[in-house]
Amino acid sequence: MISLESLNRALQHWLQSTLGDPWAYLVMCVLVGLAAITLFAVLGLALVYMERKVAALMQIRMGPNRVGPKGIFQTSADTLKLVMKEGLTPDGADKFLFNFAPFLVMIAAMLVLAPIAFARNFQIWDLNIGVLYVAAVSSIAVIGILMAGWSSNNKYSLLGAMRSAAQIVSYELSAGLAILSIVVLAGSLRISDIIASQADGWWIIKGHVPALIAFVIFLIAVTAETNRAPFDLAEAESELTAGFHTEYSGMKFALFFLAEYINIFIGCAIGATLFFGGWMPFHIGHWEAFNRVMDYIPSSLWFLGKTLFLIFLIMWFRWTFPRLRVDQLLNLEWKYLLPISMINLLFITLMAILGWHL
Amino acid sequence: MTNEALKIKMEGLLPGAAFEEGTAWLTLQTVPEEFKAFATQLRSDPDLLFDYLFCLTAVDWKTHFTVVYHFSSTVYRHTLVVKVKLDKNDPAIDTVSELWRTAEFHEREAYDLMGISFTGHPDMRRLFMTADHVGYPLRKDYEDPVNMIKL
Amino acid sequence: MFLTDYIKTVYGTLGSLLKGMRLTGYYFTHKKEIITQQYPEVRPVLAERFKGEVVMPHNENNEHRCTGCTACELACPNGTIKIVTKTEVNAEGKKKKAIDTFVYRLELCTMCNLCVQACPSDAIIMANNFEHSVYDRRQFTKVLNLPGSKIMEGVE
Amino acid sequence: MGATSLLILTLAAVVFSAGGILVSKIFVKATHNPRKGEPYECGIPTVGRTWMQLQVGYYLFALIFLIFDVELVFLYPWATVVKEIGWMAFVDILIFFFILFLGFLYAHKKGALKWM
Amino acid sequence: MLEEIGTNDQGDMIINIGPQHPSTHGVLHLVITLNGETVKKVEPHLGYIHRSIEKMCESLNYRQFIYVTSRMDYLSSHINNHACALCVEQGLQLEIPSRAQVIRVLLDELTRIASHQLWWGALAMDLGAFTPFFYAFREREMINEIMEETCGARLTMNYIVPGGLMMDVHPDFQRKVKAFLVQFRSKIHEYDELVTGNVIFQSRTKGVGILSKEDAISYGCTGPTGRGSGVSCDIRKLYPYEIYQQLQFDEVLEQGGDSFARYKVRIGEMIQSMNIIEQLIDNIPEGDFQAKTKAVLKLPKGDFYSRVETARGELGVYIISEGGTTPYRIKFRSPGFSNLSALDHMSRGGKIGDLMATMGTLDLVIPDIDR
Repeated sequence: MISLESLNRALQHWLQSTLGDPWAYLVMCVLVGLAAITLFAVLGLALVYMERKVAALMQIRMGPNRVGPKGIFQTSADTLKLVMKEGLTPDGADKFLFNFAPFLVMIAAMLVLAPIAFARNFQIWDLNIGVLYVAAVSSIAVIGILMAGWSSNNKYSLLGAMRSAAQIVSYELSAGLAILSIVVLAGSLRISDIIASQADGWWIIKGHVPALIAFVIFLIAVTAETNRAPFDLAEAESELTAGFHTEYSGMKFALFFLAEYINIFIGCAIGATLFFGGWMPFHIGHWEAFNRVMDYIPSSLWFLGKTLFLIFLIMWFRWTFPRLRVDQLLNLEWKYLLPISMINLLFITLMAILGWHL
Repeated sequence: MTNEALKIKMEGLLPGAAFEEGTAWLTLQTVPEEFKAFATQLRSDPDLLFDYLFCLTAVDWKTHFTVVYHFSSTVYRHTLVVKVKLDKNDPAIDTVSELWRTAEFHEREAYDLMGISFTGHPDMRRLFMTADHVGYPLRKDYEDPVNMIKL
Repeated sequence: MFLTDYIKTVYGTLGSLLKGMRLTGYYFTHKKEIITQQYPEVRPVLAERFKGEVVMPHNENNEHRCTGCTACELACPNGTIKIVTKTEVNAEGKKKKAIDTFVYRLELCTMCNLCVQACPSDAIIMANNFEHSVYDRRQFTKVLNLPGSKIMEGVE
Repeated sequence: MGATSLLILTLAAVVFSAGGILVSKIFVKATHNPRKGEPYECGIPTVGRTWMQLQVGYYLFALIFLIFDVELVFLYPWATVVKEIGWMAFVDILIFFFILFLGFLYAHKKGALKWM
Repeated sequence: MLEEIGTNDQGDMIINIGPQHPSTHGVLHLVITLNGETVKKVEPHLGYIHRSIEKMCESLNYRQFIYVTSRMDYLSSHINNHACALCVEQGLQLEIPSRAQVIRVLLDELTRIASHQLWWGALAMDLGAFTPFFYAFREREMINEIMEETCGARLTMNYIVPGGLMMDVHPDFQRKVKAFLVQFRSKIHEYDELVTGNVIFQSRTKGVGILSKEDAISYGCTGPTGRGSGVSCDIRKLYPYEIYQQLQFDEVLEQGGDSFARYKVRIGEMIQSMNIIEQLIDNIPEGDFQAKTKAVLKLPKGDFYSRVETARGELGVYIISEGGTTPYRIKFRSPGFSNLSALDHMSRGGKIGDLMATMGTLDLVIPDIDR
């Protein structure tokens, strides 16, 4: 059976045998880098296309349907357009920070890829504090946004950046607590361990209601952390025209745009890993036969399917709900999500100690 | 209050007022000197309670200006039209913007387009035109060779 | 008390949000509800009254009904119509006023229909054409009577 | 792959971003004029300085966040060993949360959780 | 401690919203003084689309000037035309055939529904929800098609002439209007599910942009804005024109005075408008659609004032005639102008997001304000 895992192993083996140790490693590094770049580009194009199609169908429209069959090359054409645009730097801007911000946002988005398990044994770096690493690195993006907003020398950008900082800083907490509740159940921070612990069922099923609550909170927090509607206050177009990226144009804008979608993907990938078992196929306890059948579906497809489902949920939110106001946003976090997730964590702890989960 | 009753009341309030004949609403003319006190009475008199100023405009009669106020009462539902005759060269009248807040914008509009200055208005600036605009477009003698097209 | 209110709020919130999501979800899954049309492929069906531009119909003998009375020119609020008349000598030697050119400036027209209403001889009508865009605005100044056209017999 | 992957990924991000920007630089002939360089504020020149001291309502949030986030970091090692330690871990966390919750209530009561 | 900083003027930020802004629905320019995110002052700068329609009308005759008024409040253009025609008819003392009256009212109410539908979608968009806009336009499109079929235009109809209508209604009119009513009645629950009942929407609008009854009267706020504050100001009820006296409908009043109250008034008005249409659609009397008028209309010397209820409130047309074929002076008392003047008062102390919600529920149409 061809899987990403066997492909990876074969490639490594072939490199080892032909090039020898240091060179094989170097080539591998280059390949990983190239793969990451390709993943970025493809993900960006695919997710934007998906977003536009989802939005269109919910809005009783057809969506892009002119460039390529069913409009699948629409986003490529858009990217081409953005490449052709002049990337303007305003005269009053802090030029270094202004140009550095998109890089920072991209680097943050790229770094989070490291511990994500795309398929069985297909992971860039399975570090032992994987979940903590993700939580830590993903918050670097705020600095990028803050930088972009501040350096633009534009009042809308400034307000947008301030909002964004307040928002991400707040929702970090409930996202962390939701992650923790699964860590409590799995007993490890390593992503491969967490996935392995779901071999007999995903946590969202095994964890009963508390896991479901944790999942909902996690989803809300991810939506908020990626600045998506209904939490898109940082770029609230009806208030701040475009918020922190008002002054960005051309490729620099494209990078922000791309980073947003990559961040959604990563957030949803983490969500899928924690609550839906990542690449782990749908298993029920010890029904060996059933589990065996499920294993026939490649693990990469499982991972992609779950992640796309979560992304779809987030898109669904965006095209249904109005935007929150900035104080309500923080109210929601501090008065509802945080207390609920704290209490929820207690329940999960109880469950873990008593072994109530399946 | 009916128009007749209003008229009697008005004659008491403003002895020198001239009434217009044949109008659907009671229409009276007064002079700017008496207007402010009269307007205050209209607003506060418990029998009148003209709390709703639904139209305020100015007319350029070439020899003079008239500011036309349409008052109505949301309590008694009677309506009164007050016309104030202003001087051609220096059209000025007391503001009523503290009695009816809506007058704040309407007076600015009249100032902007007709050049009538309302003394005591909190913010007497151009409303539609740019601050450096010369002339008052709604006046009959206004000429603007650039923006006005004669067909 | 506080706790029940709190739980009620959370519950009500989630309920109302799910209701909205159900609606958008319904439309997401029901493709037949799509109402947009693909414009150049699917031509819009316009009502026959649709006011797109003023035209002067000519019959097969290149004849129109315009007497050059300038009623439309007077009725037009924008000066869209300019009628240039000439005097024609007909077969019996009588001098008669007729139109030379009927100039219609589409860029000024607001499709108010007043000219068509004013016309005593129904010489001009509103056409349905709505695709007016051109690259040069001088093309908007149109002459409605065709070259060499004459007034129809019997129209006064 | 280990920690090298971080370096690779950072490089990949830089290459990707810089590549995009450079490619667009090749295709685009940049022109500049003063109006183009103005900050966008709906077409009206900005009034006053942009980089000003402004009243951000959430600096208290930032402080509270800091407190909570530090607590959260303490929770990570705890969470990994809950199952091994058992009831003692639960009691620990109860006490921990109780104190945290008191602080939270205090902050709430002081109005620190209101956006100003 | 926080209050001290709040009153400190050093932290104020002056920011321009508009004229090129997604949520000002046109070229409205607001200069906002902000303290952090809190709005301290809103100062509208108008005139970006000022065409001096009042001046233009002075050189147009009584048949011609009606069409210009379509360009004021373009969302209730038919009602604007109606107001002008009423004023001219008042001066000419014309008796309008009842068929024309009924059709005018029918189209008025259709226009009102169409306008409120657009407002509903745009309000949701101001608050960050995009999808309602498309649902609103689906039903609005049906009205537009009816308008197109009958009047020949979708937005600036110019269907009314002094003395009646320009032409008779399209033969399909009744059938299409009924189809619209069926469709709209079956879809109006979506409005509630998607927006009215939504918790985020409610929290964005409840208690936001409060306008007390006294202030509403003082600011001259009419239409849904005034009625949302509990001011009974429906011209159709108070000073009935045409056949409104004979119709059964309610004046929708809300006492809240906040954005949500204004929202509910408009939703209620759509239903009331549907009721009116239902009463009339099967009872269009036969007869002429136009009264006999002279070719050249001349109003007698004097003042004429007519008031109608547009989708945004009370529209007054004030014609001063010197006895000629053109008005000597004409004044449009536009509802949006008065409603806008209350914006500063309503949005002080709120957030920027509240300002958008307030502005959205005021339903500003900029050409109506600038004229």
